[in-house]
Amino acid sequence: MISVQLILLIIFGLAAIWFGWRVFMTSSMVRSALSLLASMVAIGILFLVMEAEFLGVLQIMMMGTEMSIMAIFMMMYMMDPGGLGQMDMYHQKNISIAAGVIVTVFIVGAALAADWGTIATQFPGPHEQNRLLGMEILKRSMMIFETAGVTILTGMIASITVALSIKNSVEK
Amino acid sequence: MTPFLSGFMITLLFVGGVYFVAVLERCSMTGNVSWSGPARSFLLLFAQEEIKTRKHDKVFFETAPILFIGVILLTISILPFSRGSVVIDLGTGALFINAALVYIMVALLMAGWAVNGVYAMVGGWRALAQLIAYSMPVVMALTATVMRAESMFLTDIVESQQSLWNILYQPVGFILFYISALAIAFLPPFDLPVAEGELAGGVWADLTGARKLLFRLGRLALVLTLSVAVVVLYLGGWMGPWLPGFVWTFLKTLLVAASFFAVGHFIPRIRHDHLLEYNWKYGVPLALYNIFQVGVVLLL
Amino acid sequence: METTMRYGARKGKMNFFRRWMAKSASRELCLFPVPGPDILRIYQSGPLNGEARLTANPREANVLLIIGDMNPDMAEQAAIVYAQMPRPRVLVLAGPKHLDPLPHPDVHVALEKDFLQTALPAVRECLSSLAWIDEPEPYQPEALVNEIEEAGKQQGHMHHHHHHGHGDHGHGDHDHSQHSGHGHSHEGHDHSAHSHADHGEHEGHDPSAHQHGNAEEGHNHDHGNHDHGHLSGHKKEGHDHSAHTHSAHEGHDHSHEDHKNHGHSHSGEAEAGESKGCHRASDKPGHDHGTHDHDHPQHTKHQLEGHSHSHGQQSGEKKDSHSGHDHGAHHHDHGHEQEGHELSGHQHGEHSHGHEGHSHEEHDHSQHEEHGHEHGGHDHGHNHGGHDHGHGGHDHGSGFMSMIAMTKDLPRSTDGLPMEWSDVQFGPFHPGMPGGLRLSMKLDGDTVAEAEADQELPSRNLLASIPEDPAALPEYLEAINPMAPVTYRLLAQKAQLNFFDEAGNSALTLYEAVLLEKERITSHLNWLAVFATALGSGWMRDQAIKHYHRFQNGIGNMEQLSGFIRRIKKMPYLKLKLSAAVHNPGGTEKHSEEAAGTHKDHHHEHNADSHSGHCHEESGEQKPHDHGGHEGHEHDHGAHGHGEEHDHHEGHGHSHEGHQHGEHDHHSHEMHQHTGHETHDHHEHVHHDHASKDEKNKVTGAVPGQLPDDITGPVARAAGIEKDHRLEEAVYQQAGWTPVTAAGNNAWSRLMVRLDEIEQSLRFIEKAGNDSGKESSRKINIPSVGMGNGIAHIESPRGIVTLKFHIHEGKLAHMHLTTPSVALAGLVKPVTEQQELADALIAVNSLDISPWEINP
Amino acid sequence: MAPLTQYLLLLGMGITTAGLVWMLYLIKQSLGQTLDEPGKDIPAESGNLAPKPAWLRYHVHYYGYALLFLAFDMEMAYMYPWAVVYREVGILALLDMGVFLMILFLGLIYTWTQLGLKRQ
Repeated sequence: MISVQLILLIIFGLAAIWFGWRVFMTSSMVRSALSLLASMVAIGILFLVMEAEFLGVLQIMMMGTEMSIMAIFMMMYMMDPGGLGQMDMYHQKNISIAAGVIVTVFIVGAALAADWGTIATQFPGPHEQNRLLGMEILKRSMMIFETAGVTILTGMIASITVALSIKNSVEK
Repeated sequence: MTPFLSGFMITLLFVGGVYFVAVLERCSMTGNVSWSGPARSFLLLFAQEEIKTRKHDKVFFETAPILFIGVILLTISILPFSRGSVVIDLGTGALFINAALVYIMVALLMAGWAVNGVYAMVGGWRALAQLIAYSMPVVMALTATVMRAESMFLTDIVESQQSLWNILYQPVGFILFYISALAIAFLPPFDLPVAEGELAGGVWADLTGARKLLFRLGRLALVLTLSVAVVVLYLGGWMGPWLPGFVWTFLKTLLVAASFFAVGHFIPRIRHDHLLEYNWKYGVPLALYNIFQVGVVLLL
Repeated sequence: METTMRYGARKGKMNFFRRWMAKSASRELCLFPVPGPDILRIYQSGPLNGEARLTANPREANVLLIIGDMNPDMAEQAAIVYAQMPRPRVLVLAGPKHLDPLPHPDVHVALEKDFLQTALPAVRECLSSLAWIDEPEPYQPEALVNEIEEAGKQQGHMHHHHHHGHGDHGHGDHDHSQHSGHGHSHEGHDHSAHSHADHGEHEGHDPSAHQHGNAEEGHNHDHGNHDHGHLSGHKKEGHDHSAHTHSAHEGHDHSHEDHKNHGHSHSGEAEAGESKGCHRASDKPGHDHGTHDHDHPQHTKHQLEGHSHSHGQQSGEKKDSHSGHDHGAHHHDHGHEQEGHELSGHQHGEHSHGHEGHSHEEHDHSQHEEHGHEHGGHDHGHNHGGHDHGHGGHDHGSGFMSMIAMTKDLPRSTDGLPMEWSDVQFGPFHPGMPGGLRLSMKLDGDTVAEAEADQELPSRNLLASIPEDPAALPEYLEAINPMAPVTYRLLAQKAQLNFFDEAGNSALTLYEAVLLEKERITSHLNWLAVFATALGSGWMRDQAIKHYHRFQNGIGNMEQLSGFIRRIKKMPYLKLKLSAAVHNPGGTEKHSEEAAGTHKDHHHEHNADSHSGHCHEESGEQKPHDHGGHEGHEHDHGAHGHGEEHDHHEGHGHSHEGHQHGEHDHHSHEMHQHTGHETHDHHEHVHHDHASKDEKNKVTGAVPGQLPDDITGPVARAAGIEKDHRLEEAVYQQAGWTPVTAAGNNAWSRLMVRLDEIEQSLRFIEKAGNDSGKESSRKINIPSVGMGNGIAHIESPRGIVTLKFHIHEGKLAHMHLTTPSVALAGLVKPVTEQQELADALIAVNSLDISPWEINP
Repeated sequence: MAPLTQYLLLLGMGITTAGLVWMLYLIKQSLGQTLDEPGKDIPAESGNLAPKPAWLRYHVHYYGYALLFLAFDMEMAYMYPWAVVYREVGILALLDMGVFLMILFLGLIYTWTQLGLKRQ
């Protein structure tokens, strides 16, 4: 089974990278956002392949809405969202290429250099994973979980304030 | 039942169910029952030309119908039709339903964008608005069923209703899920993305031939899927006296599907702003109340 | 039936599989009726039961059904529909044998009752045997091809334009290709001249613009610089430029003349600049101004699409003068150029930053506010937008595209975001609109920024040829309006009586009144079917159609219809959908007005109540509702209507007093509005954060402010204004008839009024049934010689129709028809403004504008 | 069924669907090509030739909701595992989630008071 997993990992890993690349290679904003979605789904599938079912499904579910919402903002704020003008999406090309190469080298280096330990052969099934995850949230990571709540609240208030401020200033 | 037999049964029920839903839909549209009508409609679209609009987004234009029908088929494959008769019993089934159904919206959005016409585009973005409206109540309603079953296996959720169906155990959750299911399937009164009197067909207005066929077929399958989901989550799934499990599922499903079509007949199309507003102002608090109520009852 | 389906069949050989498929599919007929389902219903005696169904758009249809003759414009649009239908498709003409530019029909039937019963078998035959043929021909009529070429050019342009963005093309040729006829090379400096002129004028004439003064000044300056840069590309215009600037400085009159020498675009600019000062002073500038306004939202798109844009405009409104057109293009070029500059990395960085920041803000603001009710200093804000834009481009000359810079030109939505507006057509063949009505909208996302009903009569070709013989007038008018033929015939007869009859008695007979009421019922039911389609209620639509056919066939059942009406009134969510308060970000003022309405109501109500205890059934029903309800609006109108109604009543008895009274009421009303206004504003300021209910609200289909005087019919009555010509007819007076009114001035109250009118008409007919008898033999002696005018009014289902004609030597010399729909079409803009698309469509629908009487 | 087999099945179903759709397209293609005609490829707009592409900066009026939704979306990540162990943990779980949901609910109420719960 390991070999099947490996093949799938490679396929969907490459798919994730390819879609990630497509994000920048299209001049249509919506297509760009949905390419990112496709890339994220591929990553979600990678989770599934590695048998982290909850994470995989969650990733696929959340990205579906979030990338669509990103699409609306990209469309609202970018010129020519349809890309009919064949406008270039990239700016500062040289710097970007340099940054990309450096980061890639660094990540690949880190991946190769790190000690990943032995490959786990025994791990709980999906249901047990969900249960353990729940236990983790409610026991050991409770503070983190509650902190996340407050963080989300802060984010919510901040985003609403920013979003509505333009409007309110117009109305006043 | 052997896996082969149950697979056969499921396929049969599915195909038959879709056809039956097609008859129901037609009946709700024209007012009279016609058993050959859906087949003729199918052939009409089959014989039709394929028109691609100018400057359409090729990738979306080709993938949207496939995505649409694909996610629906994946969803139905994880729903149990009877004890042991489930193609794939996923450990996170309850979450998976939600995840897959999100992509219905994505497919609509893609189709709306792909055509490059204003009617379709308005429809596509309306689909996203609709999802933003109904998504929270759906998730929270699903969570409450999971709480009772202590598992995300859909079979476990059905089993948990042995003593009392969820429709009685958590009626608020049922109502929220039922209404949201209508919105997910963009059936009237939630047919905003494809509104006839407003957008002349909206998202799928400019699709012809095979693509339209796939969307139409997909929507029928979607109605069936959601009906099964309602049955599994709230109506005790295959449970019932005397008859075999899958017959119960089938009967309950058809009843729910028929009610889906009936609702739209008596309510005018909901307004886009009302949909969002009501869901967030009343739907979300109600869903939270539902969780709280189930939580308290479970601990008693 | 001899047909080949050359333009409707698919290419290929008929084999067994295809034959079977075609045969099965041919039993599934999807009709797309042109002009619309409402017209089709007139010729049907029952609903389409299973044998065929109507589709919402041509893509789903396989049969195009053309009902009756239509004018060339409509025929061209029908041709578009035909072209957009997927094959196999069948063209059915009911009535005309041939209609250019549509191809020869596959099936032709006479336009008569139930023509579908003869047409459908033939259509089935066509579809089953000729779905595939060996040699189908592409349908490419010249008219269509030309129009598409135009569109294609736009597209080409768009592309072109964007390449420009990259800076790989020169600028001039771009323009070239488009305005082949015009002096093409002046763009840049034209603009500058324009701006200068503007500027001067502003300081001189326009006090309202003063607040922007300082921003403009810096502006202008920079702009000049910019032009210079531009001119380096267009060498030969060098001095023109200077000349322009000069002339502009001297005064606009001068510049105007100067410009004229140069060609279209110049004059266009000058006029646009000038028109600011004197809006409606003379004909010509006024016109230009109009076009200018139009430019405004489109302006946004210049950046993106520039050319296509101005083109679109031209094709959209063919009446526009060239100047408007050029102007649009101008702005575009201007902005565009800067884009080129930016990208090519030219360093124009000298321009200060400060500009774009603050002046911009103010600017947008003004623009935003004006946009709602243009006229103001529209062009003004506009031009500046353009300038600002150019600026931004310069500031960011380092090759990075600035969002701020690029969005400066875009029209601001009510929430202050710069967006692009799309031009969308809803009609003439829209499923949720009366067939033939053209509604064009500018959409800001899914919200209507601007809407307009096109004043184009579907049966214009009929109207072009007024019959000479006055005796033919009834038949002629009957044919003009298929939606209310009886009413129009009666109208003509009344006018004839008014003119020819010695006794001078042109009052309606009871028989005629019954006919009129019958038509009112069917007309309202037909409207209800369209309205229900827009509402998205299948049940309501089907029932309305069912009852429509019953009444049309004379077998209408009052009990059943009343039951249906009762169920509509009780339909869940319907009232909320049609009359609930919606957030309307644009209408700060409107809101205060409405709130003021609430204030004023109370007074009104008092007046009304104290004057007479008489209470209408309708208003009586509405009132408690309103009190409980949360919208001030309905409330307000309820009371208002009440007041007026009573005035009217009294006016009948002793007209003088009643009249005075009415005026008085009006006065107090105005005063209260004032005070209410102020107090309310105050209130709002204080409770800004909690004002969820006191929010700026607008009701679906509500007409802000006072309803114009020329509005009659159910729309006026729904606003509580008791305008009804039947009040002056003896037959109705004898029957003790009083008009139905409601208290809302919104879509819901219009629906209620029409439903109640249906019931009222039913009662009237029932009551008259015993003694109406046969048609009284009123013979009209039409003399062969004579001179004079005939006039008649009649209350049609949509309002008061007036016919005036002039007869000279026994011949019809002149005819003038005043119809309610013309006035109603004027309401389209106010009722749709800033509404969500669906609400806007329902609002327009609730007005029941008949395209058949829109521009007689 | 092993989880991985399930995923493979799902994947297989997805691929099969795509394959079937492709076959449908092929069969449809065998029924004849689309005849190229002027106007046919322009999106239908009530009998008008839509003058230009619709891909503009489309103003989405519900962005306020969209932002709120993003925040609430996060919460789902916690809700499901919590729901699975809810009964097992008991009152502590109720309190924990209660606090968490109250925090989120505060955000909703805040947005409400800021008039964010309406079309912008």
